[in-house]
Amino acid sequence: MAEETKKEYWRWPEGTWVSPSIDWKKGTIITTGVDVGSVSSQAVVLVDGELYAFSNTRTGSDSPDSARKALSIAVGETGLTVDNSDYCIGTGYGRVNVPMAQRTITEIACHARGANFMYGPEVRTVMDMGGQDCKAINCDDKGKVLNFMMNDKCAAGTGRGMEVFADLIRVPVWEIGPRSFQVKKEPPMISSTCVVFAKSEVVGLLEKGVPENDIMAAYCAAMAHRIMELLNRLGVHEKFVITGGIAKNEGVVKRLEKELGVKTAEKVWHNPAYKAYPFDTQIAGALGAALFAVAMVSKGKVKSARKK
Amino acid sequence: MAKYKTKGLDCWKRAKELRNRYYKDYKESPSRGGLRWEGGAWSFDAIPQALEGEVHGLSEEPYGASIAHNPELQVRYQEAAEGKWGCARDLCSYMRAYWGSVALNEYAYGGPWPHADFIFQNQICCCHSKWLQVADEIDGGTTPYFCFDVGVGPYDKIGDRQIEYVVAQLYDGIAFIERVTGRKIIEEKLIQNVYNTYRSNCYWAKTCELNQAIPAPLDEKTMFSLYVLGSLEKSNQAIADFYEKELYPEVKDRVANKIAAVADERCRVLGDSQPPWGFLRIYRYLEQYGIVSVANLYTFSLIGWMKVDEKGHLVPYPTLEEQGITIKDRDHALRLLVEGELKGKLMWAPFYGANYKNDLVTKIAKQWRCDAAIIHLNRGCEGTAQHQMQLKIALQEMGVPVMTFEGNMADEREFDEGRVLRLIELFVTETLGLKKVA
Amino acid sequence: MIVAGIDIGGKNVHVVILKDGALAAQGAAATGIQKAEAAERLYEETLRKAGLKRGEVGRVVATGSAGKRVAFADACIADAAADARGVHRLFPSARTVIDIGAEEGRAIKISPEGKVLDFAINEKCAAGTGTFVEAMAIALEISVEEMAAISLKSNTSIPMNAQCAVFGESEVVSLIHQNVEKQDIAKAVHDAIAGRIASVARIVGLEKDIAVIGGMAKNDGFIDSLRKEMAMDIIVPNDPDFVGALGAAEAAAKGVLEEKIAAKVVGQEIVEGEKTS
Amino acid sequence: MIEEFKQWYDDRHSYAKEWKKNNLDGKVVGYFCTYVPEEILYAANCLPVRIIGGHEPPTLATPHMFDMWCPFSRDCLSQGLAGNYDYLDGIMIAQCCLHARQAFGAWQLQVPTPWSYYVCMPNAVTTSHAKKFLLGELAEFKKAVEAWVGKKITDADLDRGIDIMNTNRHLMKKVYESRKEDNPPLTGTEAMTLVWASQLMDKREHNVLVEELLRDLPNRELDREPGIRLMIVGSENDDRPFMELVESIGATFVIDDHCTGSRYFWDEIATTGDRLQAIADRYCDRVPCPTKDFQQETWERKRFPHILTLAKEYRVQGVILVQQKFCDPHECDIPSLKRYLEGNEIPCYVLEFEVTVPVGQFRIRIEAFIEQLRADELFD
Repeated sequence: MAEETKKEYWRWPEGTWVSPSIDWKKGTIITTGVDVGSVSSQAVVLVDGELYAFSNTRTGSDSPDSARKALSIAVGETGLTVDNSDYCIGTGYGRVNVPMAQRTITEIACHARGANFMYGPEVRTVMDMGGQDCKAINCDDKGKVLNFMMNDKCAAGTGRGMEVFADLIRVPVWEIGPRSFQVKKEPPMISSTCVVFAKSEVVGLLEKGVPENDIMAAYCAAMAHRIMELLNRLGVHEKFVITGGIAKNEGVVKRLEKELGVKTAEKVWHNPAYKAYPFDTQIAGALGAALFAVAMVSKGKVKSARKK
Repeated sequence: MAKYKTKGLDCWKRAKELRNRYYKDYKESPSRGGLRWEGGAWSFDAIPQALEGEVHGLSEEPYGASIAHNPELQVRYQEAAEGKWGCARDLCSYMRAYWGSVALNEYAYGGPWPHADFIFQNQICCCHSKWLQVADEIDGGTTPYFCFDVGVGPYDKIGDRQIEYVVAQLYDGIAFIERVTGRKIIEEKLIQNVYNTYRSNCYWAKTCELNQAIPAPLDEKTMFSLYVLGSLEKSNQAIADFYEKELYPEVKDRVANKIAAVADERCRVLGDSQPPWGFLRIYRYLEQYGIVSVANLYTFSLIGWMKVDEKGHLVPYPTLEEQGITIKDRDHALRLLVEGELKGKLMWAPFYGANYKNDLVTKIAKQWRCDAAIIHLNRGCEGTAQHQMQLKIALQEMGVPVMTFEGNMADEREFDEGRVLRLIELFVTETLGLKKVA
Repeated sequence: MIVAGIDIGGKNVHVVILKDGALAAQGAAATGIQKAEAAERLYEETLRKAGLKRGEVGRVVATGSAGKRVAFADACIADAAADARGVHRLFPSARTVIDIGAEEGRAIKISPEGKVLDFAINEKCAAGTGTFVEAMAIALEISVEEMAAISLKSNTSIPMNAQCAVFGESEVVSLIHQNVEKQDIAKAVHDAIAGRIASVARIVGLEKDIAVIGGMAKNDGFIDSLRKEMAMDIIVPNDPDFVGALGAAEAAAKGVLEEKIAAKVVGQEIVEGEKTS
Repeated sequence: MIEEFKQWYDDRHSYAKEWKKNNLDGKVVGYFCTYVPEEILYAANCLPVRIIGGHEPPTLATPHMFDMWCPFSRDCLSQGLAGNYDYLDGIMIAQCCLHARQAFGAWQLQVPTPWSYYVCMPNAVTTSHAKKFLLGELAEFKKAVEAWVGKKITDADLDRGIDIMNTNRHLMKKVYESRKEDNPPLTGTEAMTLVWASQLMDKREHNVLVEELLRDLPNRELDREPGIRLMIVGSENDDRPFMELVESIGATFVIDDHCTGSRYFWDEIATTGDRLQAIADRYCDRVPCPTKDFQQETWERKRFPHILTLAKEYRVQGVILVQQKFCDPHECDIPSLKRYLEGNEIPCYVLEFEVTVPVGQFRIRIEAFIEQLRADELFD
């Protein structure tokens, strides 16, 4: 049976950025991190450990292509190519399928390292809200993973779940957060944990004529609750930060903070020099990968793969 | 015009009062110089309750169930057990609720978690020995712990060897209790407690037997609130008196005067395992169709002692008076206590094989004249859920229509009320062909 | 005598109109959000197809998870009851009905008279439903139809634990990354669902003849997996997704008048079904 | 060499059928739990075969055990219902967890098997009373077996049975001993394959082969760096794909605590005094399954210090705690065990198991855990 709409409300804005102040040709060590997630892919290029360029795009069914796409978007017109990169690390769901990578590291280690760089060494708990996996990570002042936990079996409360939801109520995914607060009073959360059943529950609510905003609130609340359960198992310590797509959804984040009684750190670069740079929580993984690469090359642990 | 006359139970108030006093006493015991112990519905309270001076116990399963009756507490406690302590979500839901209560340092009846002076527990299913082992660990791991084993075989295989094994452990248990409390177990008290235990368990069984009558004097929903006293403290004088002198005579009188639990009884169903406590309204829904739930191995024999007589019928286990036995001394008391529990608590039999569950429950279906069975596949208690699917097959083979629904006695996150009501409606209207009572 | 049956579920609505016991017209549509309206619209449209007017219809019986929302229906019966009647009309020899719709999989044991004797529902999350397969098709970036077709070409079997729709998705994606043939993945998905639904069917017992209905029955890749899983032959009607509506129409034809009155009294939804002796 | 053990594990059914052909007066007994006293079965010339799953979704079991029963026990029943164990002359269980007992109960009713027996293994194993009680149980069991096979079990028979089992335990401990080395001569998967095979085949044959293996071990080494030294702990586990996955990404299992691993053979039987009592004592004193791991007078568990000792002796860097879904006994212990080990500076990671392993989901968890254990490489 044909769906009534083909418009893709889940489609979140993709992004790319190149540093105005760095000339990569002058750099000595150029490293790349490519994060191929189940839903989104990112590439980050560092020049001597400084943020040079990044991109954030949607993953297709073919990981190698997604990786290439992410990197080419990131470097854009700069003339920089894979051949100029000393070392490239692949991470994320499709890490084994990143053609240009010399090695892989899991997104858990990378997100912890990336968050440490983005938010600063005080970060102790990182919550990475991925497409299908939620990862709660405790780390030290270097961004070293101390322990971590992942959601099991059921994908309720993942980015994918939020996309399915956005499509269902026909509201662009980035509008859900703000609109979820435009309610008279906080409604009870969606009870169903299964993405598919949550779907039928939502349909039921829409049918009953429950205002869309209330339903968004109910869904965000449910998602926040699921994440809270995971975090409680691990134990949350400040500074607490959220990386990944859902971090951009205030509707979930604010409710999560309320449930935990813990605030998430402000989304600003720890490095004051970066103040003007865009702050994209989704690049943490790729950034962490690129940072590990810098360390390895500079400490001579690996030899440069640079071709030109 | 209703088919039968109905009437609330006169002894209802008394039952409620006894129950509330139990939880209150446990909380206040220390303020009166009394002791406190933790155990289970099956852990032979006759023994610790024989300590000199004031002493009160907390029975883990009923405590878990009372948490289940309160949705807010239930979810908060479950999540505390899973979050703060980190246990799996699929464990016994009473146990998780109990652990959560400890982890949050919260007593469901008000105030902080009341620490016990000692633990006196028994092991029959996988969880019993672990329950308080972990609860105490969450609580700091300072409470003296004793757990004895009653998993010695089904009622029809109980001989001296089995009784001896349990009695020997109980002697150790008495020594343990006396050592950790510095108080003595008083022989007279112990003997009295054993008489009471027999009275509570046997008279509850006799009361259940009365439910074979048409119309049924009691529905399961009511029975739940009545057997609970025995699961709290069957050795208690007042509780034994309640069963023998108040409940039993009143139900007898209801049978004599054809006072029904459900005015339009026209279909008698058999239940199995604990119900989802937060959703007892299911029974109200059934009443609209003139359906009354009259029997359940769990409801009968969680405390009720029964036996299979020479004709192969289920009958109440005889009281000591009926057996013409006078307890001579401590040893005699312990042996009689163990014998009664091992031979009379038929609910333990299914732990030793599906054939036991099928045999006992099909007997119940016949003797209590059940037209259908509604089986709650209870994800919250593997003990009572043992062999439920085998039972379904056995009942269907004897021509009893059966429906099953998955749920959880004490974790509403695992119970989908709308869906279950849809299934029940389908079963009642299609399979049983019943219509709502006009 | 003209009667109508309306089957309205989570995703789709089906209408069947019988004239003197024979099929006059049938129609299907997506329910979208406003289910009741969708049902109304489709009902009107199907009547037009049959060249009939509303007034001419003697009785309307609704069924399906949203059946009770069809205000203009004279009665509403449980979906399994409708399945039983529909299948009994088409195949009097059927004793087991397996219905797999978008959001539920169920099995029903029926008597020679088409009465519901026993039933079992897929209690797990979305695994074992049509929605699960759709999710997998999206992950494979092909249509459900293509998926059905190519799965038939595969003869390798990959065990897959059909758990959560979204995790099924990630399993599929990781299979893609391992460069497993799409046709083999498609078969793996169908096998997984077939395994789930067969285990549900075994609860009521696989008594012959076995009829499979519901949207998933149109997927011959799945049907093939199911045949192999149960190692038994199964019957699939031409319009497997219309059987529920057909059963409702059958029920309407049997006449629900006195229940109608009875129900009006208690102001409850009407319940149809002959008394058991 | 190891290949042969794997063969036996893979072809367990044809092996048993073959065994019957060659032992016409012998009987094959399927058993559900490692508390079953195999000594007595060997004494009666029976072949004890542990009933294990097939690692396929247990769709045949659903009508007999609904979803809340542990996947392993449902898988076991499924195997029986599928007729894969049609060669069994008898089935038996020793009282253990309710999941195995549920599978056993359903098997008794649904899978026609000529003979079945329930050994009422006591739970309060740390008490002297339990040993006395079990002695009585074993005496009854011995009688029942004698009546069944129609042959008296003599003391000489018992000695033989005890010797077969003890020899195997002794040899297996030697094999495990070798894994203490910096470069273990065999992987965890290989070591456990040995144990799996021992539960499925005639131990006399197994013993001969293990002796051969022991001669080879000194000049055997892995074709790779051992990497991180891991311990794996949990209930039943014969999940080869999972073990191989972990050992393919920079780690080696050097020791385990599973009833399909060390817990099965760790404790030997004293060969002095009354034979049945010696057997009873062994099963009461063995490393307990969590269902029986409680004591009278303290809530502390006996198994925890044992696991810690193993972890230290085998210089373990991390522990993977396998939580079989719905396995109450282990689920009750795991949060405590995790705290206990981490309190002793041993990092742990808990994984929830089902019959089939979702490789994609598990791989990332394990990789991340291993990275965590070797974080220094990434940082300093």
